[in-house]
Amino acid sequence: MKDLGFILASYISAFGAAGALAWWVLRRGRTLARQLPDEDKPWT
Amino acid sequence: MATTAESQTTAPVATAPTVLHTGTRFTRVLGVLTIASLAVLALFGLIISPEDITQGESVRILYIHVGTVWVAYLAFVVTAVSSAAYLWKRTRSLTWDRIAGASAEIGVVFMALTLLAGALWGRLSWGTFWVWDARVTTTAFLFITYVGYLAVRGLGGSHQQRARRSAVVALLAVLEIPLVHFSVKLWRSVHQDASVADRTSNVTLDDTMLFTLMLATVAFTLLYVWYVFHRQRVLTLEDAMDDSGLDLALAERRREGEVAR
Amino acid sequence: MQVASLFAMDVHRHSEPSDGAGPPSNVVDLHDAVVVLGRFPALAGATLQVRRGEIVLLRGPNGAGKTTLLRLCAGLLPLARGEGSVAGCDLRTQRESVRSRVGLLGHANGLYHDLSVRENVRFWGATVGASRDEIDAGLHRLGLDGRLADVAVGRLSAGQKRRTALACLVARRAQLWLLDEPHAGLDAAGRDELDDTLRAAVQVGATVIVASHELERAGGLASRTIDVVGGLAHEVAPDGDGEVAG
Amino acid sequence: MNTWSLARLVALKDLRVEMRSRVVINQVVPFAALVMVLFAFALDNDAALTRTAPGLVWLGTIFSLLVLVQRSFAIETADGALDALRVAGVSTPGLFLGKSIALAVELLVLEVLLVVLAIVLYGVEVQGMGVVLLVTTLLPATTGLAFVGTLYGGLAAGARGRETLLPLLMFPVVAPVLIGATRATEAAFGIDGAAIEEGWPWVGMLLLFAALFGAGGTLAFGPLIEE
Repeated sequence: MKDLGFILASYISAFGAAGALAWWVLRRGRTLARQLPDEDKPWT
Repeated sequence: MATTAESQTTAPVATAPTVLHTGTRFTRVLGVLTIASLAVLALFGLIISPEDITQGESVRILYIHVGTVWVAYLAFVVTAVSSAAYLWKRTRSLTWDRIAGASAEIGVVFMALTLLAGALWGRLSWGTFWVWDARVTTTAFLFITYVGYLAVRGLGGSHQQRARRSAVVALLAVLEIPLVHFSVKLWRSVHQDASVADRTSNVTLDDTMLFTLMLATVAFTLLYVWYVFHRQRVLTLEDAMDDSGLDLALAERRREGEVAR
Repeated sequence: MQVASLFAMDVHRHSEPSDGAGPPSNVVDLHDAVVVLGRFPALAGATLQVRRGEIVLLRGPNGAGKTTLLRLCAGLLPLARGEGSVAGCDLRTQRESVRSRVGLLGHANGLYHDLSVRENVRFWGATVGASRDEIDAGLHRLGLDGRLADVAVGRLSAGQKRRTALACLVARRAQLWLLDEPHAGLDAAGRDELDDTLRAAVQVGATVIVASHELERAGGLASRTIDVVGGLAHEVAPDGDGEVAG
Repeated sequence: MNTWSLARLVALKDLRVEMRSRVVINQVVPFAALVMVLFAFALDNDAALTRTAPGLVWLGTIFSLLVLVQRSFAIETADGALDALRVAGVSTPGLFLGKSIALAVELLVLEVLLVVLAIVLYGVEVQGMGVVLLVTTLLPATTGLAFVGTLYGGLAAGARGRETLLPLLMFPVVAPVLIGATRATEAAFGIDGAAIEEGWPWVGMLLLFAALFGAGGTLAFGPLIEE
């Protein structure tokens, strides 16, 4: 495929950033949820 | 204060927590849908969809570019609307502030991706990474403005102070961005004729390409909604953590006061 | 009394004696007031009542919360928890109205160092609409109407700066005076002038809260003493032993 | 005390402080002149300098704006005067307008100097209607810059890392002024044969900018400086 480097760069950056963001927010949520009582979690 | 910082990590929990994450059935379904649609997007974007007659393979970058830019602008509209909702007394709630913050965060990330994908595509299509077009320039300014917005959110103070200050800054950005767009547009229209918008419209999309474009928009929007839900809950927890740190610090401070008598 | 006439043009329209007769009107009324600075609860549930016309001394070690208590009463800091009102205005909802009724002398003097003493007092007097006579009276009260009046504040000694800040406060004609270590840096004459100024202010219906380390100085002036420790306020009984009030 | 008399009081106070301290004259003006000289070193081409002179004038203005805004709020925070102003219960719109007016006056002095420097150092010429256009450009551009500077300066005033936060917040917002004022000034200087008429639409845009941020700033200043 022509210009494969450019195309892959855009896909990898987008999917990578999305994955990193998702992983980070889940991890942060788990860390905090372990330390706080259920009353502080209005979504439950 | 050292005592407060310590109590952060050792916060004892009144009743043992049973919910150890920020997910609900809704966000899990949403998450699965997001992953599935992103996988299908990769498949269509990179393999199934054909190359463009005039642009060749570089059209594949456009799927990422259009999908992310749509989410980025959506995110900033949501930030502005929820900031206004916070400032309006009858709907004042820290939830609005947290939605605004969560939305701006993912908006900034997607704006960066947009600019990157746009630059790569521009290099292939026009031989240049950057064009001083009104839309491109406005997008860059939006990016910087919301980086500033996030910096203001991080200034500290009470939750209410953070919410009020950042909401005002978000609404000032609503004042600023159209002015930037208008001035750049006026500037380029005086000095140059063709804009990027005209050149972009040369792309002729067949059905598969159109489908891929729609898919990208949907997939990234799902991701956006999923993220805002989770992040909003994490921000709620972060605020609660601050407050529980306060309870401990208060008890400690009171003890200090009672002992001294 | 010439000094009292300075305040007679004041906002205090009530003329009943300040020592207890009439309905008990609390100028300051705090219940379990919590104030958070960053994440530190500088006030951890202070309860305090101050009646009109009192001179109340706050004493306590550094970091006990005296300054925060004064800044809360000035409407500068938000209440994190608890309730409070100052001069009849709710500290939760009417902080703006509180401010125009109080005068605060904090650690900082709030002066512009490039301007002269007279210009500073005029500026601060003007922000609350004081007349030129009232401003000149404030300068005179603190002995600043002589040669010093035209000297830039930046070239004054610490005590002279403090005096200038007090003159600004006099010109502001507040109902409630909040003074944070007002004696610091003042010479003997300045302290006498300060004490006279406070007594005169109280005589015409103002209320004064002073935070001070210099107990023998301020104690003679005060009608009541409050211990501030660990973000709490405790009444000190007249005999000097601790007694519960909050 | 009503909004306008307070604005007048604050503006006169700020200007008096500047006259006494001479920080603008002794430090900001030499800084701006230095920037103009450095531009000449960087471009190293007389024709390019003449061509870009309008942009350099406004860049110099915006850099100086940053310094002036920091100075404007340093005099309020140095000895707790901002707290004292809040305790005095002054109207925040009045405070905003007063500080903006003082800032605008200082900026205007600086801009005139920068234009003179551009004429002397960069060899630009301005005459006839060009002078009229230049003056009508300076006024709304300066007003707009002063509003934005005061607004974000107030927000950054007590904050940690204010030196870096202020340009991050302020520079994107003043970009339209940089574009508009530069184009109008190009017309006034007749750069590349630009006609005077080309400048007037930009003056309109600058007026719009000043009006929007004047109104927005008057409303927003209070909540921004409040704790």
